[in-house]
Amino acid sequence: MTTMINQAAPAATETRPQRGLWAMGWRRLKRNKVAFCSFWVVMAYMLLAVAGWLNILGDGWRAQIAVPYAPPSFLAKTVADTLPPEAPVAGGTASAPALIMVTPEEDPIGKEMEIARQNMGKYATANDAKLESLPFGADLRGRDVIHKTLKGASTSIFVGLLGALLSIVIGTSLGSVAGYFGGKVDDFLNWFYSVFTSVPDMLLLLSFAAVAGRGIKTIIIVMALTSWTGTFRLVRAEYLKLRSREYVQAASAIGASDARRMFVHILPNISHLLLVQFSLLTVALIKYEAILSFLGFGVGVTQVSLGSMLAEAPAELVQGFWWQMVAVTIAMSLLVTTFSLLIDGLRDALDPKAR
Amino acid sequence: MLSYIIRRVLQMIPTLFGVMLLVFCLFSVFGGDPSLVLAGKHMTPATLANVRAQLGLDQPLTTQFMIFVKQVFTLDFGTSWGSQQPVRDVLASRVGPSLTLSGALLVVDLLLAVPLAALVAYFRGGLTDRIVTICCTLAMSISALVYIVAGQYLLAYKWGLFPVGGWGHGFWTNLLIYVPLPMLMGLMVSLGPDIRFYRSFFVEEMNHDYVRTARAKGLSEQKVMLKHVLRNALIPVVTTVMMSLPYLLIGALVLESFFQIPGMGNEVVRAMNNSDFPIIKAITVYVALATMVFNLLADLIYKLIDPRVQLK
Amino acid sequence: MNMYKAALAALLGVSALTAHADPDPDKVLRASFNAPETGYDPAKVSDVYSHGVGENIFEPLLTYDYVARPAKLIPNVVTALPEVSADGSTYIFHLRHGIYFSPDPIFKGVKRELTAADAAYGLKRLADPAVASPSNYLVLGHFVGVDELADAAGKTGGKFDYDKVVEGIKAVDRYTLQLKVKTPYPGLQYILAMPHTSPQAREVIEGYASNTPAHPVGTGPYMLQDWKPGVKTVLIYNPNFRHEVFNFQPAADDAEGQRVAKEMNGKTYPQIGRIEVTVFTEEQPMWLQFKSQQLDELYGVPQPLIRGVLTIDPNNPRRAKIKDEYAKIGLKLSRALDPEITYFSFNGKDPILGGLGKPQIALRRAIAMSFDEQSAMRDIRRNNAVRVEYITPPGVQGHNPHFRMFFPYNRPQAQALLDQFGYKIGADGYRTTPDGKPFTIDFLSNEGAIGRQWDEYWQEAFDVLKLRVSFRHVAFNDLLKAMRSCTYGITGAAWIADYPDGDNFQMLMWSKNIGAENVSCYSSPRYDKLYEQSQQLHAGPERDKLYDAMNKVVSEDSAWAPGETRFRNRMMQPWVLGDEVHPIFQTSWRFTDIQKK
Amino acid sequence: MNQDTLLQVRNLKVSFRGEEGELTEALKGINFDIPRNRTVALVGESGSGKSVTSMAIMQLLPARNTVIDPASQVTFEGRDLLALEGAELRKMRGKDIAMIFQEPMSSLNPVFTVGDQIAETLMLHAGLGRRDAFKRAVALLTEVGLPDPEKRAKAYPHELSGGQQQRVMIAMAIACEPKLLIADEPTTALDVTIQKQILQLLADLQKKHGMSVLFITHDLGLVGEFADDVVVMRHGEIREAGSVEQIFNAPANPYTKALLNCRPHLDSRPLRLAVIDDFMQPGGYVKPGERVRGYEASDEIILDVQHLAKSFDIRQGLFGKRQFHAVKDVSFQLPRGKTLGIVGESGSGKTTVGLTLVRLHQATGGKALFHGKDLLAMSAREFHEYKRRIQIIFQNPYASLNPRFTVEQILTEPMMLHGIGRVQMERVKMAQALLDRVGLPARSLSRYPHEFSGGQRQRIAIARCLTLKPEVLICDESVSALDVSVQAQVLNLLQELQDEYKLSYLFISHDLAVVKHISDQVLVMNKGEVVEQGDSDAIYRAPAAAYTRKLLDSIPTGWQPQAA
Repeated sequence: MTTMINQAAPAATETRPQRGLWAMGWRRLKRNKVAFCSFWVVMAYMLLAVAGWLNILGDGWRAQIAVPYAPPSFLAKTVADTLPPEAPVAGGTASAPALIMVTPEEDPIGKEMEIARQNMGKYATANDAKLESLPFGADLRGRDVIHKTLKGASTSIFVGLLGALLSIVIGTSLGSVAGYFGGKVDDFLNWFYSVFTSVPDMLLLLSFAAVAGRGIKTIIIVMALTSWTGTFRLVRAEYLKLRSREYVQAASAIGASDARRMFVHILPNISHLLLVQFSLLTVALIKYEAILSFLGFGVGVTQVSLGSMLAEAPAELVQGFWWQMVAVTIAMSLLVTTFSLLIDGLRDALDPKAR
Repeated sequence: MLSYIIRRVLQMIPTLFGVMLLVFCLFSVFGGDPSLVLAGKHMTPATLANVRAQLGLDQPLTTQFMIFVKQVFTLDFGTSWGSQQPVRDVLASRVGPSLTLSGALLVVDLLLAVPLAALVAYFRGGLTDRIVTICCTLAMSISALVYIVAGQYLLAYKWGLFPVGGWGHGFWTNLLIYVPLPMLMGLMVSLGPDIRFYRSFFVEEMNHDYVRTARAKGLSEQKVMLKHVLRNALIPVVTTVMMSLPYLLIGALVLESFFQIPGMGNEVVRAMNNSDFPIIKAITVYVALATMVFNLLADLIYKLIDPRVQLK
Repeated sequence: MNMYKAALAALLGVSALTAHADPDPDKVLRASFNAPETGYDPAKVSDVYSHGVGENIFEPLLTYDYVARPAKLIPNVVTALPEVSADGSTYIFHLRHGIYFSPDPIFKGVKRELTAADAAYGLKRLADPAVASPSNYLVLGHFVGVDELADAAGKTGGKFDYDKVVEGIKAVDRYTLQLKVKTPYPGLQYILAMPHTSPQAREVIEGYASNTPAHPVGTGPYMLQDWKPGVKTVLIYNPNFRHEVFNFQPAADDAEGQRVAKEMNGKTYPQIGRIEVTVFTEEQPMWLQFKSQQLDELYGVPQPLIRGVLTIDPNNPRRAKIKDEYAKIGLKLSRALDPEITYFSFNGKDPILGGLGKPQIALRRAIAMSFDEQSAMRDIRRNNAVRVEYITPPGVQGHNPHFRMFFPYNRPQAQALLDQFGYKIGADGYRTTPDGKPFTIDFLSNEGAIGRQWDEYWQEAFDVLKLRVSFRHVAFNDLLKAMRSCTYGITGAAWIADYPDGDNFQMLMWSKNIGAENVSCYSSPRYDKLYEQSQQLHAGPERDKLYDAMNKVVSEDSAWAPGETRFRNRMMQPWVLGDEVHPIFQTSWRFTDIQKK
Repeated sequence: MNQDTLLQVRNLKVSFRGEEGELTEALKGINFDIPRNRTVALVGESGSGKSVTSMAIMQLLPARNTVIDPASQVTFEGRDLLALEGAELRKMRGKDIAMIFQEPMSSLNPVFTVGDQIAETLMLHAGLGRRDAFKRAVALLTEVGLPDPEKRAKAYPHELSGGQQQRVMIAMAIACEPKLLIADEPTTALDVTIQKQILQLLADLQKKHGMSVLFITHDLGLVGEFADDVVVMRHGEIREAGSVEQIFNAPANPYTKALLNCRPHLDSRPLRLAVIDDFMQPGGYVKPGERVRGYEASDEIILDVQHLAKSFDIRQGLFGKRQFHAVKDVSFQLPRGKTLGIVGESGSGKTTVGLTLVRLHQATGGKALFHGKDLLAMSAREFHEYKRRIQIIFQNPYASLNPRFTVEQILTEPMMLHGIGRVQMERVKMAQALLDRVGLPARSLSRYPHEFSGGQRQRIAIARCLTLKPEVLICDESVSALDVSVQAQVLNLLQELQDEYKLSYLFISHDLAVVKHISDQVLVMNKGEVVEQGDSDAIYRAPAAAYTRKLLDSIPTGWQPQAA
């Protein structure tokens, strides 16, 4: 059916000058309402992520401003179950033997301790009262769930984007070399690929993570090392197809080197696929991060991610503290849903066949 | 045909070798020393040395690798470093539950996803299509953890619709009593992406010229869909499913640990946490082998259901 | 089960079996574990869960009274507590007659009686290098002639000669066992109550040589029926088990003990026919299953649930009750302190944190004083613990409840103390060493969610002190490696009693144990001298005095930062009778009954 | 409505809604009739709306983006087809009106046997059982001249050749004795010899079954032999309609005239081919003089190919490899300023020859002496310099330009790579001059390839080669994908360039008329071998080889008086 429309098209192309694929894709995307709305939501998240990295937003997430597990303000307060007051021990404390401890005389640094005691005034701090409730509740340490979610989303996006980028770089460089040169190089890289795909992702992920330890860097590297295969297959197939395309042969005929053909001629022609792949990976890695965190390979102490928050959820839910899980779920599913819908839109918008 | 199979089988050898090298590097070279854990809390250097000797960790790496190679070829991976049970027995007892759960999940998922995907593709571009697509996207955006944690809490505990978890003895007991809830949770996770994925197969097929021919013959839309499109769209579906079969072997990690299912996934997590390398090595090699075999089978079945395919 | 019964009935005659009422096979106790067990060869396992099951299958020579508090040793398969020679080096045990191993195909249908040779074999096996027992420390270095056997076996091509008679562990006759120690061994009676040292039938071990963990055969009330490692264990009662009747004599003021006595006295031992143990690695399913009555007993209330299930007096964690909503439906709680300590250890060999110099002590002291242990205990442990104030914890012989080992939490003083010793705040906002060099504290931490929570509290302390810290998250085995090789700055550590004697704890700081149990790499001549004196003494006031002095030394040197001793909270359904947490036993299944209305 | 009129199209107006909701008129209200038992040819170039017309009749246009004007009427035996829905529509499709398409391979369902697919129609419309329907299908396959029909009925589409597939399509179409058969470019994808057979079959079946045929094609040449009436379309309008005799003998519309003259004929070789503009201008077209072609003894040979061979490895058996000889022993000489035509059907190896000469394939044997130096034996570094001097233009103007490059990048890249022009400004200037030379405006430089039509793109491709000032230009099916009128323009351009720069062409094509027009010498290839070689006039006048004769016979001759 498309062929026919193509035949009708030339008249239109003459009247309205068109520009490159990207400009055209952008126009198409604008027309797709769902995708366009998603685009702005995703952009808002990206802004949030950048604000998070720059510590503009969610910086105070570590402040313990409320009592542990302070409930959301909109919940009715429940009466706490308390023990009856302790019955006084017969005879009172007087009869208990005196406590034994190191005396200042015994203490090798007893003198300095005493001086320090006198000087401690300058370090005295006022103890702020902790809040009983917060707009969306608090976590174990009395930290604001909203702040934590904002900061966590920022970290997760950061991890997702960097992981996806690294994965794309690995997959594209190996895939382009394999697809373009073929032969022995292809055989070797294909072997490499099939080795990685023969081992289940989860196992690979867990073992890399077990070997590499913990932290954001590890997560990013581990996820990239396990997720490059999809990009490799895609890029390899595209290079295999495109290297015999006439415009690439023409480039060869005019004397373009292999590198030039690979990166100047072919690469831009799969850039839209890479963008979609990159987005897909970002979404997948954001979700992967949650699982990894759950299995104990999360971000470090001074950092928070959606995954590390979700990892706390099972223990909280059994106690009836649902707010952190709900906050993370909303933040994450909104991001992932809009991101996925945006990808759908991008795929359609950048599809050269649909021109 | 036979020569094709032989060649493919021979091609598996380098891949298998690569897998072995990867696994070996990950665990034996970089993976830390499990003997520290196994030697107990009163470990002295002498005890440690003795444990290492018992595990064969005092051998040079090349010797250890040769032992590994021998293990792979005899498919005898010795005993688990954790429970000291023969790896073969451990895995054999774990495969059943995993397959019961993942198999049921796969079957139900297919039975739901394929017709739904066809239906959505039939209405492609319309409101139904859009709503279902967005619902699927929304469903797949929620982390599996949330489904499991919340599903177990609400469906099993609060409303008592299912047992909270566990595993029984008979196949049917398990399938009818213990499998449904984890399977439901699995479906929540897998159905969304699968419908979207299969839908793309259908939509792709519907753009082909033969569909126009079928319409020009006077076939009704339903018939075009059910006969001409379905048959073609099922080809990639079948291939995809075939390729995913080996993964049934390792089961569903999180599902199994939340629902106390004594499956492979549970064992993988345990083995990982306890550096039980013989188990991990065995699972990896078995799954890699299964992946390769099922890839070959997928190609053979592909040949069977798609007359265009020629095996070269 | 029925198969065994039929086979045995045919061989032994029905009357022998019906001499006492068998436990009801329909009485099934569904119990839970919080972590996977590893196997049922007592010589090969070192985790509490495996030994928890082992307690029900194997019988060590001695055991503890179920209801006596503190734990009290009583004879088990021996007629009485041992006769000790005048010089304290020789112990004689007389085995009870008529104690039989559970039926096993290895015995070819013959009832196999327990002998002194089995007891000797079980002990010697711990020393066999081929077994690579993590419990070998119990035997090695103590018994006359055993180390020589082990050394001979350790040589290439060597084999442990069980048949060679050694004075240290010797079956004098069929029912008499002699143990001879090289030096006084105050803990000996306790180790003989550990399931690790249980008698073993040699033919069983040799018959199942390739897979002993799956084939435990003991004289205890239960035997293994089904085992799915890490998932499920099923025990059924041992038909060969001797006839005994519960007769608990708890102290008059022990309400819980009185309840147990009331519920169980007069019943035969054991009552439950079948025990099914499920391992839960996730807390939610375990709690939900218990709440929906799919479990009869909860091994321990998981940490995150404590606040939701129990009401604990924030001022006195020893006071706790089940929340009303659960008390209403009859759920029961039994609670006891675990014989353990957790603590944060400074590496004694660390160039900045270690050593006995005053600036180093001050730095450690300041860090320890800045750690808000109370908040951490409240938030992470949910107040379900008491602060460690003595190296030997409560419930273990030698503990002194009136000792305070740690200086009080006082951040301002800690900061002033650092100023005092010249740890000045540098240009980057962090303190430098007294000689002006910047430094970073290497905080070694286990990967996983719990480790992470502690790190958060520690980070806060270091932030206040203006010390630069770097958390190093490593796998458990690497954690152990760093601790054994003294390559870390600070790390969390824990020690749970192998036997309830203070020596098991005080040895943690002995410099000869660096590279093994002394993970603090703490080396103090004063401490060593005191400890070596204490080793010569049995429990008593004299040794207690030495222990107090040792604790003072550690306190003065600030070798540790505070930790805690946790409570174990076992919960039961209303129909579970006789169930009480014992300070040493991991499980009480064999002492319980089920009575459903 | 006339009794003899089977189908009447009145005021058919079809628009397509674009992505942005804008409407593009594809048919601007056309009227024509299809009489009973007659063949009507609908002729037009791409974008003329001929296929849209056939799809509109069958209601196969996608409902999503098609707008059919409510005033439009397509009356078939008194019923308005556009008003039909559901079961009635389906009954009409396949039973009353059947259709065959351009691409037989993709139009058949790959996973059903051809017998089943034919039987399906019969079961649907003729109410036959499966067994009877299959039997009838075999009979139909016999009727369309498929050898061994019993066996072929059980074959899958991919197991048949293109011609056989199209026969199956025809069998499927005539299965229910339709009153009207719509054939939409049924032979365009086929080789010329097969095309001839299929056309003959259609003509025979039309007579035998007494049905009407709506024959849609871009090639006016085919129409002459085959149609009774001709409708000429352009840009969604009918330019002229009439009997075949009238159209060929006395075309009234300048566009029709142009179409008739744009295509090279075997019997004449004008200095310059006619293009549409010639007819659209007042004053009309004046036929230029004839050009004489042929090698001369004085010619300077710049490319001497000797025993060129190329084979590919094909995997076979366990580890075995089989050699597929795509080109076996081809030798020829190309003088400066002359054209050598290589002609053959698909699979003849003609394209491989071209690609091997520019080393896009590695030759397996032979020599190619360019100014006495063997191109095939050079190192890659040595060859780089020669790349400039021997250039290639590909068949598909859509695929041969990098879609992500602007025309400026496309044209300056080769200069940059070969160090022509010192700065970019200088290169852009040269590019502008070349664009002007190939007849494109200078503002094209900043545009992307997809903004140009096929003919314009081929001009850009030619300009790209010219940037390097090559001596030899290999034209690999370079005009085959173009519409007739555009083809003429490009051929004229190539001719002008040859005259101007003394270029030598290696002109590879399946189209014998085009080859004859442009070549001095012709080389006929079949299955990798040279069948015949010689001056073009001589070969066409008196072909020596049987294969050449067969090829020549298959060329549509246009309307002949005796055929009417």
